[in-house]
Order: sequence, then structure tokens, then C-alpha cells
Amino acid sequence: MKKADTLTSAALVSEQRIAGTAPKKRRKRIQPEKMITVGTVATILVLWYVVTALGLVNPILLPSPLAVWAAFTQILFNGYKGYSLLQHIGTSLWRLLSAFGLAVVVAIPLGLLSGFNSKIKAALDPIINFYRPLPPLAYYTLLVMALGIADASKVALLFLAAFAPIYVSCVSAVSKVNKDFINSAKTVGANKRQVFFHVILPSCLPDIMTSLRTALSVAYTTLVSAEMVAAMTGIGWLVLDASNYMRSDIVFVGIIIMGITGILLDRIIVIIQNKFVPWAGKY
Amino acid sequence: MKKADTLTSAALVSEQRIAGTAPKKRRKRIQPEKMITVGTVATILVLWYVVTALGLVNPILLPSPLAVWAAFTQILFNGYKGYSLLQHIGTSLWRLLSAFGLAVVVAIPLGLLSGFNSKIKAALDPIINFYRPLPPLAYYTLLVMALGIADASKVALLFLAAFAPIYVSCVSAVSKVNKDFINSAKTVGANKRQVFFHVILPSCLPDIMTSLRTALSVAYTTLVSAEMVAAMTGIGWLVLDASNYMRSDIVFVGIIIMGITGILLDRIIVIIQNKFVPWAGKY
Amino acid sequence: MQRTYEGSNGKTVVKLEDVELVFNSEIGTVTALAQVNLDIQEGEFICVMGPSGCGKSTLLNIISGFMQPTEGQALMDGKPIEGPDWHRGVVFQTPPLYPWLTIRDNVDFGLRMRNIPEKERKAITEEYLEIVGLKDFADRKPYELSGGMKQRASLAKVLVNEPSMILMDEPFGALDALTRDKMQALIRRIWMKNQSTVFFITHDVDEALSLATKVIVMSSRPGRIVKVLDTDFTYDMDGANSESARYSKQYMTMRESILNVINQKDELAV
Amino acid sequence: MQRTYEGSNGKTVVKLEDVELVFNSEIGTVTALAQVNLDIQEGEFICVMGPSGCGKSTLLNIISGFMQPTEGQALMDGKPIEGPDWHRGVVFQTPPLYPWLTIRDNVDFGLRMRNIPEKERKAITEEYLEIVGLKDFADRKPYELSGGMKQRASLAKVLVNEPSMILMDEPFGALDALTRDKMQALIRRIWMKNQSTVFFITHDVDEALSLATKVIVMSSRPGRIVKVLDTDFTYDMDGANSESARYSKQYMTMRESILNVINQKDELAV
Amino acid sequence: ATDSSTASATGDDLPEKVVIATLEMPNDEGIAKAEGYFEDEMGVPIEIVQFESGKAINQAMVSGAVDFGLTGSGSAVLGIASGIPIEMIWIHETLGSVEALAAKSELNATSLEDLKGKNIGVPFASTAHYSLLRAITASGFEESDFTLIDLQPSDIFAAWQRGDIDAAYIWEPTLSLLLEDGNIVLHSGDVAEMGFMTANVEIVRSEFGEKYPDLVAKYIASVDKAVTLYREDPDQAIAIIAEQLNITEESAKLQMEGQNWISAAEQLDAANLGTTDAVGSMATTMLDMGQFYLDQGNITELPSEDIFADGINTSFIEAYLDSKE
Ligand SMILES: Nc1ncnc2c1ncn2[C@@H]1O[C@H](COP(=O)(O)OP(=O)(O)OP(=O)(O)O)[C@@H](O)[C@H]1O
Ligand SMILES: Nc1ncnc2c1ncn2[C@@H]1O[C@H](COP(=O)(O)OP(=O)(O)OP(=O)(O)O)[C@@H](O)[C@H]1O
Ligand SMILES: NCCS(=O)(=O)O
Ligand SMILES: [Mg+2]
Ligand SMILES: [Mg+2]
Repeated sequence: MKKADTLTSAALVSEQRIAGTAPKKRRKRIQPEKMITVGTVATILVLWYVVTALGLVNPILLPSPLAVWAAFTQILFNGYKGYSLLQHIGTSLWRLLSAFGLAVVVAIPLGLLSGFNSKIKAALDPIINFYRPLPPLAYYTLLVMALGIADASKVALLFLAAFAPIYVSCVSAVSKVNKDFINSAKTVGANKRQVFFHVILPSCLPDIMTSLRTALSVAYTTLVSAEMVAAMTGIGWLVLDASNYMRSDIVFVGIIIMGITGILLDRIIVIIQNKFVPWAGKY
Repeated sequence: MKKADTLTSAALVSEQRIAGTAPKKRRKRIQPEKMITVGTVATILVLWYVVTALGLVNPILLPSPLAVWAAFTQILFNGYKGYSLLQHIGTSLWRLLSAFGLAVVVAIPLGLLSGFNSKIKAALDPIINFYRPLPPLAYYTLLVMALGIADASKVALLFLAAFAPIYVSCVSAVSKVNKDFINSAKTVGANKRQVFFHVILPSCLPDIMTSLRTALSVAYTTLVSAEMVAAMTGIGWLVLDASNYMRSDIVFVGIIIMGITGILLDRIIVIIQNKFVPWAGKY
Repeated sequence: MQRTYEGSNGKTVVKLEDVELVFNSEIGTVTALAQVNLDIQEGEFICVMGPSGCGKSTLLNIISGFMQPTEGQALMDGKPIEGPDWHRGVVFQTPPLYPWLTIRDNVDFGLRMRNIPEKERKAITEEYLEIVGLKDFADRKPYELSGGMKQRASLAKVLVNEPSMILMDEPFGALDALTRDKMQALIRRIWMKNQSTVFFITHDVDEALSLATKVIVMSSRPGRIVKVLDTDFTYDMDGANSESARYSKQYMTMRESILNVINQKDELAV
Repeated sequence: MQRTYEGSNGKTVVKLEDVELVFNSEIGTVTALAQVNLDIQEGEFICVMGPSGCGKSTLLNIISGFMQPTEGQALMDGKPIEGPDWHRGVVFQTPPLYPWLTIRDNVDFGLRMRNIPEKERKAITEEYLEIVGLKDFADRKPYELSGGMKQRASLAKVLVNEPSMILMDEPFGALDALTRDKMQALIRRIWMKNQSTVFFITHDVDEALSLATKVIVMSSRPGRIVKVLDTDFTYDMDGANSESARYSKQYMTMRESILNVINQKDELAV
Repeated sequence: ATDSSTASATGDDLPEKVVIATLEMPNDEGIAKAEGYFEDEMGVPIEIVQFESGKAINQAMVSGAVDFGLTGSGSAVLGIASGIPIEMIWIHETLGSVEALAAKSELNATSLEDLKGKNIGVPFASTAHYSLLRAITASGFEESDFTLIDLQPSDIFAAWQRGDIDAAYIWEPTLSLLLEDGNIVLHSGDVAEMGFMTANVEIVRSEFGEKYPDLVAKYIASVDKAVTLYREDPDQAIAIIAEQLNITEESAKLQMEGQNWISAAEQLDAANLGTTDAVGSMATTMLDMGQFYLDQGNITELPSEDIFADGINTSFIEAYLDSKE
């Protein structure tokens, strides 16, 4: 009955997400989930190693982990085509994050407003619904024409990719806001603007955070397309360029870097979510 | 006081989504929203016409609406590079929808299971989080290596694009399920499987439907990348090929077709959503 | 039974004229209210009773402005009620507290929206938190509270505004007897002090009689007002002789007559 | 006061041993329950009373298996309660009806989950819809119902299963007097017929006395059981002489003593 | 044009910077770029922007974002035919064995005949695609006698490995990889001999050329210097290219030998660009390509013959050669 052992219900419930699977008493702090995750990664690495070691696939298409590692250290120390690895990663992240930041700043208000006011929605929807399914490669030329070949057009492309998922989720989130929350605010004196900022916005935050995760990853998947035109740096360009020269070892380095940075960025959003939206799913 | 005029509150509330903006009595059936939407589209068309008619931009980059219309009729009657326009649209939609259907069938159960069972989540998350941000162009060659140059690899690429948004939304939706719903089911005799199918699944449907809209559009944006490899038909390939030959009139035809079919597919999901998830946002 | 109320000055605040409310859904309509005519005078304390599902909450929704009648009209000070505002504070049947705010911030919410100066706000908020007994829970989130605590919090959230009209939907349903008595005393005191108008839905005939200046009894499907009774026990309840008032002959007769009206109209099985 | 109950056979179904439940949150802990020891015997009808926020719902959550005590243990038939199951049916404080199902399908839910044959299911469901007076609303969705109707629907949802133990959290709080009486009669009848064990939270001392074989009074923060009273008025209420029982001397004394216990322990302001 | 160098010396009408759009190739521009010849010669800040295809460079030309651009001869034809205000000023290299049709060894294919009915991978709309189509028609076949599949280089290799394709018309370095279990059936040098030359060329925005003719001449000076270096010290040139493209020197050598670099003086030959007074055969080649694109349905009408002759501007080479003397 030592205090240190005593995990309280509230803490455990939020950890497990579903209260129905009630917390076991005196449960050990070892997380089997962590182990499973490590297991998955390890399995993939081993499979990769075995497949390449046995020569089951052509190494030019699927290089061995060792070759990829070698390429990585080589690029790490010598850079790639005149720029250091950090510069490649840095420019890409800069493009990605400024586009994403812009999308957050523009799409959340527009999406919430659209959900809030059917007239605004009616005005914006045709534009957004139209461009939303368009492959970036199809309209990139127009962006280049409008914004030139420097970073502006690349950022615009990534912005457009990130914009749509956030906008759509915001509109849908507003439609799900508890009507009593809104009514209650009005009866205690909130005006329309206040209802929007003090009720709609926080009510929608859990859904918005989920959409940010989707938006960031969608923007990331557009990185190669964005860096296809007039780029000399960027991890997307690196992959593209390496693949032109059939350097799949370098392509893999790029892919792994994108995957890992993607996971890290996603983690950051999840952490922000847990910190700022602790009430998600609570009533 | 004619009955025909009498709109009941319940119907109106669900139409307006936000109950706070209470229904006006005897409101006319003319929808200003429809007019606004038409207005937006008209404005864009007029702007487009004016900009091109005044020669403000080079027609190679932005062809006039008339030129695009001419290209459209030409392709409609004569096809493009040996295939009719309907064949191009048809193959693309076939690829898109089979990939999307596959994603729906795979991602929803996996996502819900991951949300339901933290062990499954721990096993899948590293894989999904890793590939999620990856640009398709970066790993397409691997798909070709694994699946060949026929439709399988194209469908796989579109599938991967559609999979992630659905999976992520499902996981997050499960975490938001009202715990009382689950507890209540257990106390009336539901086992784990039944809780999953009869409580978790329907609870998550509103969020799932929103994610399907995002997923379909994300998959659509990948169409040009998918049809970059070994395609001879497809609206994405048409755009790509036309753009290779600087035929921006045809590129625009393709873009407009993609935009419109995208809107139509999205509409279908919204209709399904309204039909099958009428309770979204109700308590 | 008629007498002039100290609280009421005879000025009509809310007027319902032939109000009808029909809900439409896929499987047919429900007439929640039909031919409802009602004058609410300034300073009145109206208690509404009636069987489950008879349209009490719907009536409250119309007066508060959340719904518009499908026929007839609802007027406040002679003008149609277009939507909710803070002059008509509403305590809901299920308390809509914001999970992203602490209890204190929930209570404070209305004052903040109305740009009351910080200092004044703080004083009022703390006062009401104290009154409803949630001082110790001021920094917690709504989902950390029990059912009754939520009800009290949402009561405080409305009362801080001191609205001229207070609409309440079974506000004390989840409270124990003592807390309930205290809350009743509170609302009576506020009503007297502010000369506010109260529209109060309850299932408890004793509660109705001990608070109301007018008891309205409704019948179900379609919801109609079937009986209006004027009472004045509330003035006695306030004083020391509350117990004697509660068991007076007059009280018992009126209690009986209300229960009879409700019970006759109900056609529940069992 | 002690007597052998026709309903209870002296077999302990649920046993709570030194149960403690502490909620943890950012701003500190709340001890909702401390040193709770309780034996519930088969066939008992336990009514739980206590001030708002004293831990009644928490206690119910532990017995139903939704929560595990942070200290001590909760046993059912000698084995620790690991999670909810249908032998312990729970009527919640706020009714969790599924918005994607009609009222009929909500009521039918448990039977469907337990693979009761279609025909039987249908009969039981219709019977209970009739009993709780929701036949006309069987095809509607929960959000089309009034507060009291939801409560009745969720009552039916649990009762169709005829669970051996029924846990109820203020199930009749939002019902008018008559409906409430009918529901009380219903639950009493079911309890007697099925020899089930009932754990019933209420704020209404009359309700407690007219239903319970044992009344438990709790004090707040930390929630403790401060008084356990055995009663048997429920057997009289069932018959024709219900009014006389309600106003008997015995009844009044017990009523008074319960209220005193509750009131003493409460430290609400006002 | 002879004294244009003095005009530019005033400095006032020099652009703030010169933007050179490039495709990464083992050619003279690569060397000029690596060695900083452009900065040295032009004396203005140089911005080199790398593109993935000639098409994108054409578009950038339209928007005025770039001044010089390196494209395949096909892209240049399309650009000029589309009315983009550009001029061809230089042939970087004519393509020889660096682009070739390779077939799987087991087919023992020595001619197109042996590939009838087979799958051939080729990146559509590229110089390789043009050469392949020309070779097919020139050899008396129909396009439909083969199955042409639109594939990018790395996908060609993957498809080749899987056996999805039997042959591919592709350039280095993919080509070498295919040759490990394949053989060359024909290459672009052969197709050039059939009369269908392909090349990578330099285009300049017409407006820029008019405004800064001396800068264009200095561009010519820079690439000519690279050609000279390659001719005089091939090992060094190979080393520079290898380093720049991040490939081995063998690979660089192989690629450079598979193409033909042309000096400034040679550019003016009748077989190449010709001179201002006597248009060279490049104009005919371009017209021929235009006709081909028309037949393929890629352009809607063939511009007049003159447009390709006008699209070649040798005045800058001439000015450069004059100033050198
Ligand atoms: N999820 C939670 N997190 C933190 N504290 C909680 C939580 N749930 C309940 N509590 C606290 O536990 C105590 C007991 O709550 P409980 O809901 O059991 O009270 P109750 O007796 O049912 O009250 P009521 O009659 O008002 O429903 C309260 O002080 C409450 O604030
Ligand atoms: N959104 C809705 N859609 C359809 N019908 C509704 C809706 N809301 C209420 N009703 C119906 O209107 C009638 C009146 O409901 P109301 O909530 O006003 O009852 P009430 O008198 O408040 O009952 P209770 O005492 O149980 O809260 C009921 O028959 C109910 O089914
Ligand atoms: N070598 C191919 C060049 S281009 O035709 O793609 O421009
Ligand atoms: Mg109600
Ligand atoms: Mg409770």
C-alpha cells in the first residue's frame, strides 16, 4: 500500500484513452507499447538487411542498410552538390514550416468562419473545392508564372497542400459544436464575435489539431513536387536529383530523413495538442 | 398561416447547423448561398476572360477561356493521343476509386483498431508515421520495383495517399468517443467486439466521413504523380503530357475536369454523410 | 386567491400569442406546443409544471430565443424575440459548462464577455463561487465535478450577470435536499432583491409552491397550458414561519389541486 | 428496526473493503472516497443519499467496474470487479443513449448484444417501451426526446436485460411526480419479481424510504459512509395503504433522522 | 556589335544579375559553372538555377524569371513554335551514344526489327523519345509496331529489372546500368546520321539578347572556354564534371565521350547553327522536329519556315569571335 505505487484513476484513464478498459491496480510502469514500437522498427530493419544481404533484389533499386549508412555519412561530412546536409534539410524545413504556418494562420480562421457563416462558406467553397483535388504538378506552372522561380512559388505550393485539410476540418468541426455551448454563451452576454472566439474556436480545437497533423504530412508529401522546379537545395530536390543519377543509396538517405523529420514534426503537434487541448473527449 | 409556408424548427436547425441562429419564420425558399456560389464562379470566369483578353499574361501560361473551350471540344470529339476523353477520365477514376475503396476498407478498421488497442497502434504507428510525410515521387520507383508498371503500382500510390488521413482520423476519433457510451454498452452485455462494431464504429462515423473527404482529395492530388509512370491514358497523364508540349490549353481542360470530378466525388461523400450520419453534432 | 404581488408591477415583459411549435423529422411531426398564450409580468416568479415531455423545455426555448414558434409569436417588451441575449439568463436542463475553462472562468464568462472591469468581475465571481459552495473547486475543470456540482456551477454562471429575467430548466433536479433548500433560498433572495422576473421549470410541487407567484400547469401532446394558479407562499417561506406555511391548510389544498391537474392529464401506462 | 427481508437471503454479492478513490489532476488530488466498507447482500435494495459531490456516483462507478479503487478492493462474489458486465446493469446520471439508434433500437441494444432470439427480443422491447410510456416515440432518435423521456428510455434500456444487480444514479431526477411514482412502482415490482439486488442513488428521502431495504448516508470530502439504516416501508408502499405508511410516525422519525445526518455534514455557505 | 563591350563598360545598363537556368549535364556549361567562368567573363552577379526539364525552363522564360536556359533541342523547338520570345544561341552538345536504345541481352536484338511487338520504355517528350520515334519511322516501321511506355529513368531501370520492358531508349547513367545485361541496338548518333540530330542547346530570352548583346557574347566566351579546356585537357574536364555531378570519373568520361561538344567556330558551320547570313542545318532540323510534333498532334499548327531560322541567332558567337581576334 505504498503511496508511490498508487496510480490514480484520472491519470490512468487519460493515459489509456478508453475508460472502459479500466486501469489495473499497481500496474508496472513498463510500457509494452514502447517495446512493440521498437519491435516493429527492428523487424523492418532486419528484413531489409536480410533481403539485401541475400541479394534478392537489385542493390541499385534497394540498397543495403550499410550502403545507405555509408551514403549518409558521406553526405553528412561532404554535403551533396555543394550544400551541406543540414542546409538541404534546413531549406526544406524552412519552406515546409513557413507554408504550414501560413496555412494554419489562414485556413483556421477561414474554415471556422465558413462553418459559422454559410454566406462566407458559399463564397469560398467553389474555389477551395475546385483546387483541392488538383495535383500540384498540374498547376505548379501557374504558380511559377505568378510568383517566380524563387521560394515564393514553392512555399505557395506547400501552402495550398496544407490549406485544404485544415479548412475542411474546421468547417466540419464548427457544424459539430454543441449548440447549447453557443446558446449558453449568448444568454450570458456574448456577441457574435465573442461566440466565435470564446466558444467556436476552443470547441473546434481538438479537431483542428488532428487536421494540422494531416495537413503537415500532406504538405510534406508535396515537397518533392515543390522542389522540382528551380531548386538547388532541399531534401526533396536531393532525392529527385539522386534518383536521376540512379543513386538509390542517396534516395534512401533522403527518404529516411524525410520520414524521421516528418515523425518529429508530427510529435510536436501531438505534444502541443496534449498540452493545449487536454479536454478532448471529455464532457 | 398556410401550412406550406411553415418550416419546422427541427428541419431548419439542421439546415443551418447552428441552432443559435434560430430559424426565421416564413422565410423564403430562395437560398442566397446558391447565388453567392454562382457569383464566385462567375467572378473568376470573368476575371480570367478579362485578364487574357487584355493580354496581361502570356497565353502560353494562361490561355483564354475560349481557347480552353476550343481545346475541350477538340479533345471531346477527337480524343487525346489515341484515347477518347471519356477513356482518359474513366481510367483515372477507376484507378482513383479502386485505390480509395481499398483505403477505406483497410484504413478504417486499422485506424479504429489502433485507437481501440494501444498495442496494435504501437505496432502500426512507426510504419504509418514514417511513410505518411513521404512524397510519392520519392518512393514511386520502389513501388514499380515491387508491383510493376501496370495499374497495380499506380493504384498502390493512390492507396497510400488516401490511407494516412483516414487512419489518423480514425485513431483520433476513437479517443474522443464518449466513455459513457462504451461503459453503457458493456453494462448491457456487449463484448469487446460488439463494443467495437456497435459503439466505437458508429461514434466515429462523423469524423470518418470528414476524413474520407480529405483522403479522396489527397489521393486525387497524387494522380499526376501516379500517372507519371507508364501511363498512356488518364487525365493526370493527359495533363502531364500536354504540359510537356507546352499545351496549356489542354492542361487547363485537364485541370478543370479534375476540379469538377473532384467536386462531384466530394459531393457524393457529403450526400452519403448526410444520409448515413444524420446525428453528427447532435446529443 | 388573487392578490397584488409586491414583486410584480403589472408591466408585461413577455407575451406569447397563439404560439405553436411543431418539430419535423423523417418519421413525422410532433406538436410540442399548441395555442399557448401567456403574459409574463415584470417581477413575477413563474413555476411551470407538467408531465415529462409536455413541452416545458420547448416553451423555455422559445422565450429565451433559441427557437422561433412555427405559428404565433413570442414578444418581449412588445418586440418579437429574435434570439438569446443576456437580459434573459438561462439555466439549462443539462449544464453546458465549457470543458476548456476552469469553473471560475466558466462562472466569470458572462462578465468577461460584457467587459465588466477586472476588479468588479473578480469580486462578483468569488462571491457566487462561495454562495454555490464551489470555492474549493474553482480551479478545476467541469469534467472533474459531480452532477450536482455542475448544476450549481451553471447556476452561478448565469446569476453573476444578474439578468432582469432568469429562465431555469429544472435547475435543482440533481441536488440533495439541503443544498436544494439553500439554492431555493438563494434564487428567492436574488429575485426579491433585483426585482427580476423568473421562469422556472420544476417537477417538484413543493418547490413550485415555495417559490412561485404563479404556477402554470401544462398538459402533454400537444403541450398546452391547462391551469394557471396564483400563489404567495414564497413570502412566508422566506421568513421564520416557513414550516408552518408548508403545512397550512391553504398550502395543502393548492398542492392537491395542482397534482390533480397534472395527474389527470397524464396517460402513462404501468 | 432489524428484521429479515423477504428479498434478501443473506448472501453477500458485493463487498467493498477499505475502498479509497483519489482523483489526480494538475492542480492537486481529490479524495472522493475514503475507508469505505460495505457489504451488499443478494436481494437488498440499497438507497444511497448524501450531499452533492460526496462520492455517490464514484461509489457506483466502482461497483459497476468503471473505476478501480486506488486502495482497498471491490469484490463481487468474492472476486475482484475487473470491469463492467451485464449482470450489473447501470442507469447513468446523464443517459448515454446512442444518437445513431432509434429509441427502440437503444432499448433493444442489450438483448441484441446478448443474442436473444429476435422474437423474444421484440416482445420484451415493446413491453418495456410501453411500460416507460415511449411507445409513440419508439422510432425517434434520442435527440428528439425531452430530458425526462431520455431518462425513461435509458431505464428501459437497462431493465430489458433483467440484470441480477441494478445500479441507478438518480434515475428519476428529471421526472414529474406522477411519472416518478410509476417508475418507482416499476422498479420495486421488478426488484421483487426478479429478486434482484438494487443500488440506487437518490436525493429524495421519500424516494429512498419508499424503496429501500437499507439506506446509506454518505458525508462529503472525503466521501465516507456515515450512517446505515434498515427500513421496510417499501413493502407497505406496494400495497393499498401507501399513504398511511408515508405519514406514519415511524416513517417520519426515520425521515427526520436521515435528513439530520445529511444536513449536519454539509458545510455549504448561503 | 563589335564595340558592345565598351557600351557595357559604362555599367549603367548592366542588369543587377544574370539568371542562368540549367539542367545538370556533363557538358560545357557544367564546366563553366563549376569553374566560375560566367562570373569572370560577365562581371555581374550570376545566379544559376537548376531545373528538371527544358519545359520548365521555357515557362520560366515566359515569365521573364530567367535570362539563359539550357534545354533539349525538342524543348527549344516547342518553345519557339509556341511563340515564346527566345532565341537559340549555342549548341552545347549533339547527342551520340550517350542516349541509346538498349535491349535485353537475351533478345539478341541488333535492329528495331528484332524488337517488333516488344515493350520499349522511354521518357516521353524527351530527346530520346524523339530519336526513337524518328528511328522507327525512318526504318520503315509504324509506331504501333512497338509498345512505347512512358517511364522516367529510375523507373526504366526498375521495369527492366522486373522484365516489364524488353528495351529502353535512355541516356546515361541509366543506360550503362541497362547494358550490364543488355546491348545497344542503336544510339542517337546513328539517328543523327539518318538525318535527325538531337542536341542540348542554349536559349536566351530575346529581350535580354537585344538589351545586353555583349553579356550574351560573354556567355559564349565562357562556354567556349570550357570546350577549349575539354579539348586541351580532357582529364581535368572529366574530373570537374565527375565532381560536379557526384559521379565517378569513368562514368563522366563515358558520358562525355557519348556526345559531341562544339567550339564557337564550329557552331557557325553549315552543319550546325550556320551564320547570320547563311542559316545552318540546325534550322532545317528544327523545322523537321516541328513537322514531327505537328504529326504527333503536339502542336496545332506549324509556324512558317522562317520562324526557326529567325529563332537562331548567331550574332553573339560572331561578336565573340570578332572580339577574340
Ligand atoms: N473525473 C474526475 N476528476 C477529478 N475529480 C472528480 C472526477 N469525478 C468526480 N470527481 C470529484 O469526486 C468527488 C465525488 O464526485 P461524485 O460524482 O462521486 O459525487 P456525487 O456524490 O455523485 O455528487 P452529485 O450528487 O452531485 O452527483 C467530487 O468532489 C468531484 O469533484
Ligand atoms: N429536437 C427535437 N426534435 C423532435 N422532437 C422534439 C425535439 N425536442 C423536443 N421534441 C419533442 O417535443 C416534446 C416536448 O419536449 P420538451 O423537451 O419541451 O419536454 P419537457 O416538458 O421539457 O419534458 P421533460 O420534463 O421530460 O424535460 C416532446 O414530445 C419531445 O419528444
Ligand atoms: N535530355 C533530355 C532533355 S529534355 O528533352 O528533357 O529537355
Ligand atoms: Mg425538459
Ligand atoms: Mg453523482
